[in-house]
Amino acid sequence: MNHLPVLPVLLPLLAAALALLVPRRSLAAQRLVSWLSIGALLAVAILLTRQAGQGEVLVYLLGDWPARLGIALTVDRLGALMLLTTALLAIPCLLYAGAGWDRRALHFHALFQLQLAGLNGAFLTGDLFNLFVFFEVLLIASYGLMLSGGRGPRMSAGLHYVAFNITASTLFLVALGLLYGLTGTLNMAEMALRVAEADPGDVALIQAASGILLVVFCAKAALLPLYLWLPETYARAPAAVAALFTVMTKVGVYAVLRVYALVFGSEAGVLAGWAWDWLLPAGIVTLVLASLGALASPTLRAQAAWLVIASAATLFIAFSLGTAGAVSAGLYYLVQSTFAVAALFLIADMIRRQRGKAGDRLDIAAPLGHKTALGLLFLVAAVSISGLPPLPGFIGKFMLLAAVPETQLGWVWSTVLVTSLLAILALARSGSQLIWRAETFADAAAAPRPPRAPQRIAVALLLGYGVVLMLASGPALRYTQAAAEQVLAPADYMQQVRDTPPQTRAPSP
Amino acid sequence: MIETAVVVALYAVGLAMLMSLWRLLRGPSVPDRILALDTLYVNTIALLILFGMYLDSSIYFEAALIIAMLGFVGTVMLSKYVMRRDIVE
Amino acid sequence: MLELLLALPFVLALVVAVLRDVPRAVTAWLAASAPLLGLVVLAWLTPAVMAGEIPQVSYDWIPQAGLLFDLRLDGLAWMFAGLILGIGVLIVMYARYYLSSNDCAPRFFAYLLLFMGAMLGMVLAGNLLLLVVFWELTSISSFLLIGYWTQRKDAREGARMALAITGGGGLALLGGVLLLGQITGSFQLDVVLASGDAIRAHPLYAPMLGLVLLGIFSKSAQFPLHFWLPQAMAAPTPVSAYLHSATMVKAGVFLLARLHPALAGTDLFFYTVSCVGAATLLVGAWNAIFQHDLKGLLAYSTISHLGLITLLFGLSTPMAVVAGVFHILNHAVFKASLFMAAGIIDHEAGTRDMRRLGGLRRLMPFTSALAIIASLAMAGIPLLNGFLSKEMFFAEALEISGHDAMRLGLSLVAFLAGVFGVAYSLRFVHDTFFGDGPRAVDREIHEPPRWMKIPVEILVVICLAVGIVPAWTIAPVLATAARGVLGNALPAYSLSVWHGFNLPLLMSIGSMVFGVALYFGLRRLFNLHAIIRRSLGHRLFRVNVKALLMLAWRFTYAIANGSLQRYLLLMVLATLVLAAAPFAAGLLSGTSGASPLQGSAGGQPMPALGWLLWLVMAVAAIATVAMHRQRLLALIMIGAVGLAVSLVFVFLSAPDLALTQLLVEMVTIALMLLALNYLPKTSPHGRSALRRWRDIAIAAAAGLGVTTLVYAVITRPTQTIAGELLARSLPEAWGSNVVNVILVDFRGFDTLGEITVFGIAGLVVHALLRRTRLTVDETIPGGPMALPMPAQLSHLLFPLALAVSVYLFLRGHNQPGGGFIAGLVLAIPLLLQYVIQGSAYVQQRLGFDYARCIGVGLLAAVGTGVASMLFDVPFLTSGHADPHLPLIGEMPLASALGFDVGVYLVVFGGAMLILSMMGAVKSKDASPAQGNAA
Amino acid sequence: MRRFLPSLPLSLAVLVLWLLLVSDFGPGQLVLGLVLAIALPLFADMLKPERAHIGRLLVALRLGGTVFVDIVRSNIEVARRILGPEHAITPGFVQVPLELSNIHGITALASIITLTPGTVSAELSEDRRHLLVHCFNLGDAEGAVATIKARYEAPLKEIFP
Amino acid sequence: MIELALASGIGVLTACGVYLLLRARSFDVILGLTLLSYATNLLIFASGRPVIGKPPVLREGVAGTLANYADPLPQALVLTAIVIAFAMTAVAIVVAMRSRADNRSDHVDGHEPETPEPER
Amino acid sequence: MSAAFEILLVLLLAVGTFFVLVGSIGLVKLSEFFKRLHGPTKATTLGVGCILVASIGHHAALGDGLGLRELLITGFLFITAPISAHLMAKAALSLAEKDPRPPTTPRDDASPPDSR
Ligand code: NA
Ligand code: NA
Repeated sequence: MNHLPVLPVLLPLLAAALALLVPRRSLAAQRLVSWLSIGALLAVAILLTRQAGQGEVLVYLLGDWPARLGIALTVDRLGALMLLTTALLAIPCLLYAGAGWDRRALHFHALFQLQLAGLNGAFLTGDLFNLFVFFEVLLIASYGLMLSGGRGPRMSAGLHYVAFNITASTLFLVALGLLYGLTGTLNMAEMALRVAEADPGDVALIQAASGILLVVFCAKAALLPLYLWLPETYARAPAAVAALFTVMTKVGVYAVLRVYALVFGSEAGVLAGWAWDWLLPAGIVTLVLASLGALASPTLRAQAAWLVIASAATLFIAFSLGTAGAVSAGLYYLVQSTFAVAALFLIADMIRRQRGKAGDRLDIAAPLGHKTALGLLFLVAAVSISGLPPLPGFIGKFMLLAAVPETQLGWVWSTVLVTSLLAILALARSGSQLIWRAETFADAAAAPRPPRAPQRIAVALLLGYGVVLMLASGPALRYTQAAAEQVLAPADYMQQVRDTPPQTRAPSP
Repeated sequence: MIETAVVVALYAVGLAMLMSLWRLLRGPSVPDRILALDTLYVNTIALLILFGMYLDSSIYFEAALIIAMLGFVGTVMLSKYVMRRDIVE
Repeated sequence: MLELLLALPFVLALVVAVLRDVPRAVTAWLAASAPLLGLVVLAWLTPAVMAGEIPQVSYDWIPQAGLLFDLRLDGLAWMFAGLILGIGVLIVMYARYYLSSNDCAPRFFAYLLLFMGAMLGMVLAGNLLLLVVFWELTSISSFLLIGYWTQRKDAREGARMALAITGGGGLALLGGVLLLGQITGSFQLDVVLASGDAIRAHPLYAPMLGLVLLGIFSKSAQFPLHFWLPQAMAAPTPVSAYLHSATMVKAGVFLLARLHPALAGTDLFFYTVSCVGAATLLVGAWNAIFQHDLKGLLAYSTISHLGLITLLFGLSTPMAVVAGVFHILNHAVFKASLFMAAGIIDHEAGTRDMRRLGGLRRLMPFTSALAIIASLAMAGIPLLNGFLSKEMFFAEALEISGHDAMRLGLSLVAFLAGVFGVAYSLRFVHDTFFGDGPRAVDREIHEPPRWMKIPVEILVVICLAVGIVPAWTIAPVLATAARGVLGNALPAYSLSVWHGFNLPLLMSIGSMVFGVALYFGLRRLFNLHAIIRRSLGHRLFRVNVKALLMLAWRFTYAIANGSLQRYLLLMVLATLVLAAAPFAAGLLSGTSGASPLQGSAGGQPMPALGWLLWLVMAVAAIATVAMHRQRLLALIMIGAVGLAVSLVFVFLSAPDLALTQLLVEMVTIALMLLALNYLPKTSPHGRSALRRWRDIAIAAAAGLGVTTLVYAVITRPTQTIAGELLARSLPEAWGSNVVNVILVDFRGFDTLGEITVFGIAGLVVHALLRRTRLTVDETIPGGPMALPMPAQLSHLLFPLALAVSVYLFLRGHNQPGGGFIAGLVLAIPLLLQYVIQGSAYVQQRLGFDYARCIGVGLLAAVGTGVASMLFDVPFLTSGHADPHLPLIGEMPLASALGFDVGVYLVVFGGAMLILSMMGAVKSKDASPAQGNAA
Repeated sequence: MRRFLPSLPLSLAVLVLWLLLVSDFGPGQLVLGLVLAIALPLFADMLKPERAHIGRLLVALRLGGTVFVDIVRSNIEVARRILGPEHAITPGFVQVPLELSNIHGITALASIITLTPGTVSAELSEDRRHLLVHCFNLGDAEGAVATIKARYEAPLKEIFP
Repeated sequence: MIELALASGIGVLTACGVYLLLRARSFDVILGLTLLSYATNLLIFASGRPVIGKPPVLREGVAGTLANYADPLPQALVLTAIVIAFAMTAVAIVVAMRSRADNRSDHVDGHEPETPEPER
Repeated sequence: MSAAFEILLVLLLAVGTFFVLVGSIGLVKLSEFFKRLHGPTKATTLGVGCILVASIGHHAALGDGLGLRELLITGFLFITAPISAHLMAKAALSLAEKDPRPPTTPRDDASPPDSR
């Protein structure tokens, strides 16, 4: 049988276990384990994307139980896309961390792999409670990644991050308890069916429960008014980790799309699509506030963090428009913005290390080593993030604008266009402050060491993904379009999940 | 008869727990409260046993056993904290 | 061929950028080869274009979005390509000598070529989206060019401003183009240009036009967005010459010409474009007079001329369009030469300030002559190219039909603009080349290097040639270009210098006379040099950007003020709102009865003992809150709450939960006590009572809300799948403790995740506390406390507890227990050893590597699951065997036991890693003798 | 022997515990119990407790009986005093000088003192030569000390020589 | 009545937890989170409908249906939730310790409210 | 179940419950920590022991087999109760404002004062 769907969780889990077993001092062995795992992950993700690309929903029944009894993993186009994005992102992050951070942060490799296991699990699972579990896996691993080797202000930022997310997880459980109490199941496809057939007297309750769930996802995805924790956290995280974190808000966005298109989606009767009415205005306001935040940021890393929020908000706008075109544009944008902002985090770190005490603060003029290379990298990243052509940020944005239904044209367009301008202003400001305003070091001896080769390669790789996405945007958008159509018409997905028979067991007694 | 006795005993133990709760709230000293919590734990053992008798089931035996075996750990730690602040020196 | 034409600048930009260490001459030649080769290609294509063909190539890019990589070369594109490349060659040549040795030439030429390529792409684009792509690329590359002297503040600011205005305009253009695409169903230029009538009739025409024009006006520096252009003068002069003559600012009017057939022909278009053009024309011209910087004067003059071109396209008559196209050409030629001349002067004199210049005709006669001719062309003096298009403009202004007021107004504007144009041209000539001076110049002024002059010479020759013999020089070019806009329906026009005495000529003469009078009149009335005019727009922009930054800052940090309390409050409030919303909506719509808050099921009687338990739980919880400022007390209270909760589990049929809750409670208390040593013993009072009451209200609302929801849910009949779990647990998963079967079999994957979380928690704690020293809140004097008697008893207890742990582990599948519970039952007695014996004592004797224990456990759990994959069944599928062992007999074994071993090890390892690390923390003031443990 | 069976009573206790827990005296559980009875004390022995030397088991049984009777008897006494008026209670501390020298004996004594109502052993002096005992109702301090020494310490001296 | 008692018990725990959650000191917040986790555990547990004396441990001769046993699924979920909550508490408390030690304040924001944040 | 056996069980329950209650009453009623310490730590232990014995008898009578394992609970209580009582007493001593301890006997003059 096809075991591919479970491998994206198992491989990093095994790698993490091995990383704990090899001698702690042997960094080489840990790195080897990490790289082997990531290589395998990438291969698996590519295979899964190709299989899911055929249009079939791969259903993997863990424990060989029918989906309603056990936990089913599902891979559709959307899930495969997320897996592939994560695997691709992990490579440069690991590369960058391998330039030295993994030496300072205890258990880095194990935590890194566990984070990947959590992310992949969240993208794979077709069970709502299992989604919670993998949320926790990825969150707790992220605490470790963020805080291991850190001190001082990072700790208080970490405290915010931890406390906020634990609260959100608590709410998740509340929502799950209520939903189980009302529908009697945890499998999303099964729940979708039961929500559709819900007693009219239960509808308000189901909606309240799913409203709480929405708060949870929006908290993870950093949507208004729950985004406030993010800038500080991401700005204070180690660079490689912050870069990896760019996909974490996307998990929240993914979860919203998955759950509110499947369980409360087009098949959900009275409740069909109710969440989008809330999300569109929230997304719009968040986008504006995040863009203002990017403009106001005192440091480049904070700016990158705000841009993470902006990107998530853009996705919410795209998804809440609810058309296949908009969702497709959103998915394309999701992938590209993940890479681009991740690159910006890494660049910010490289700049920080080239500026001595001034760090990445925008208000202080300081010399900058290796200005040309850093400037070039920054330029490419900035162009991509601010949605200027020809990089994929532009393609995503214009696809989104093109997909906006005429009734919502005014608000969405003006927001997206104006915030793009704000992003341009913000990045032009930070770039000109950090890179243009800089002098060269007066004496060569005091100049900091150049960024190490793996670091530069990591950034180039992330930006290179963008270039590939630009050149191959035709096929990429065909894929996202198909993914969007698949997500928005969940009947087929529900059918597949519910009808997949176990290997050996009877489907029902 | 025994059923009635068990129920009465359950209520009596419940009453004992309430009294322990009162001491827990009143204090006045920290050791008093620790003692009250410890007593609550021991009362719980009685409650579990009685409840098992009430249900004709030994399903709660393990819980009682665990409390008997490890319930005092909390008391030990709290007392140690009162004495030393650092409970693992 | 078109691909090649477009690729050349990009490829050579890359080449130039990569080959950084070659001599400057090589770099320049490489750079020049792009436009030179481009011109060759263009010349190759010229016969076809002249013949009316439109060479075209097309590749797919994002076909589903209508974005094709489509290039087409019609007359208009041909003309612009020629301008871009032709002037490009001259600029490169000029820049080779202009740049100082400090300037990084490869960077400069790479940017320049990038910009050239973007411009070429824009004029060649046969797809509107592609056009937008290149349009924004010109914004980016011009940003880089303007900011080329990065060390200068004005350069950085100018670059940012240009990017903000033109990039923002580009976004508007994108919007407009998307609307245009929605209107016509295609982004192909051919289609769009052919559906002008449909476009003009469409309800979205007005917003579309507005967005497109916003893009155009921003790029071509139309009033009131014109102010970025003078600021962009901070760029090196070759850049200014290029941007302001043939390229950047012409992009706007190019697009105006390009889309003219599709957009023009409505009153809206007519009024908007011509009024904006007219205003720009006047504002630019008037301001030009008062500039002191040569380049500033030229910049405002550029604005003015672009206003003129815009105005011409606004008038929309075929003749006006021809005039507009013609003026684009003429302006490019004379303005490029003027900028280069200004650059030469700057280069030689070290200043461009007309207040310090003067009398240069004596020091650099040849350059002066060139500059004077070019500025006369700018002023529209006969026999120079500027005159011809200006005449056409006057003629058109006088012939507007159907709009009498407009005609009068525009004629007046045209005349005034002519006057101002003469005046500022005169100022340029007079203040620079005549009169006294130069003053306070720190160097010897002489003619520039030969190669710096050649580009200017070529351009001036063109000015003269076009001005004197237009029919032989420019006529075919103009015809080809105009056909690109108007199609084959070209109006009849004459390019002769002499049309007889007519009103336009009179106006020309008048403007010359009045212009001269104005300049000298102004000079007499005022000291022109003392007037310092700052650009209002520029100031407004700066003020606005500052205000925006301030606003952004205020807004951002007023909301994200770094207060966790606020973040959590917002989350609680958001939850309350979203959870209450459906009921509120029901109330508002009067259908609240649809979701009653009490279901049809439930209603089981509650024994008094249950209420008693309720009381214990509630009172202890409230006491936790009431005493929370004394942390130890709160901790004791929370211990009571935990005990009550586990009793609830006992009463409501959940033995496994009760056990787990009890054990976790103990470990939690241990954890908190360990932490409390490093935290203050008490919490200070909150800041205000008001806030406390607010929080109490919110907390009460949350509690009430939860109560309501839970009650409503659990009084409804359930339709759970759990019945099937109960039925299939024993026959298919060989376990009678269904909860445990769910944990290790049905939902084993959850448990795998759960122990992963637990293990990670251990790792995180390990990472955070290893080798840390923390300040303790209070140190009790005296060494570590010896507890010999409890130690003895705990030694006795230890193996017994281990046996209980094994027992709970083995029976978990059928009775309450299991890996998790057993793991904690193993960990807690060990913790007790730590408490009673001290960390160092236990660590020395029982020093496990708990982190590895986690690794082994994970490996065991995953391995068990993987084993099933070897039998070609999914991960975690359970197996079962009943081996008959000698002496022991039947030994039922479920594979889930292997999984549970993993759970057991991870839980034990995780718990111990956490607790031992917390115990091993050393206080900062601990003596080194104590600090060698662990 | 000592290497594999650090403490016979402890191993016995584990075995008994196991058999009681599983409530199954079949051969399978017996074998498992024996394995545990050897393995677990071995493992626990890694903590290197101070080793006990049990002298006379018979005395231990007799002491057990005494303690059981004392527990019941004095519980009734304490119950009477708790339910009676509080002013009738005169609590107090006494220092019990110890003749027992090994820690097992002391521990057993302290435990017995604590388990029998009316007395709690509160503290062992650092030199292990005095046990501080709190008496619920201390009439005659000398007498109380003498009783403790006679009833419990004496047999314990035999059990843990 | 059991339902009401359970629901209101959960409500009390929630209210207490929320109040502590909104305090300014890390330890108080962690206490609040602990109370909230009790509340959520009970809530999930309640979603299986409370019944007395029917633990989901199969007995011979008693048919495995919901009439004879409590819903086991929420119990399993709660077990997972308890464990995860404990893990999270452990991390939170250690972060609180470190934050207090590094920043010399146990305020959740890493500095005492009156004093401005120390410069990095 | 024979009536006599049932009466025995009821009696055991009554005694057990009585001692449990006595322990808690002592906890509530008495005025000083060291007095309160005696009730719960011992009377309750005995009470629980009685209830346990009753439980064993009850389950045995119902034919679950002689569930002697309840004895283990008592066994563990006997090991652990002294530890907790000892430590609570020690904790209270450490908090006492004036040292309530009588001096050690003269022959112990040489012994050092308590660690505190
Ligand atoms: Na410690
Ligand atoms: Na005693």
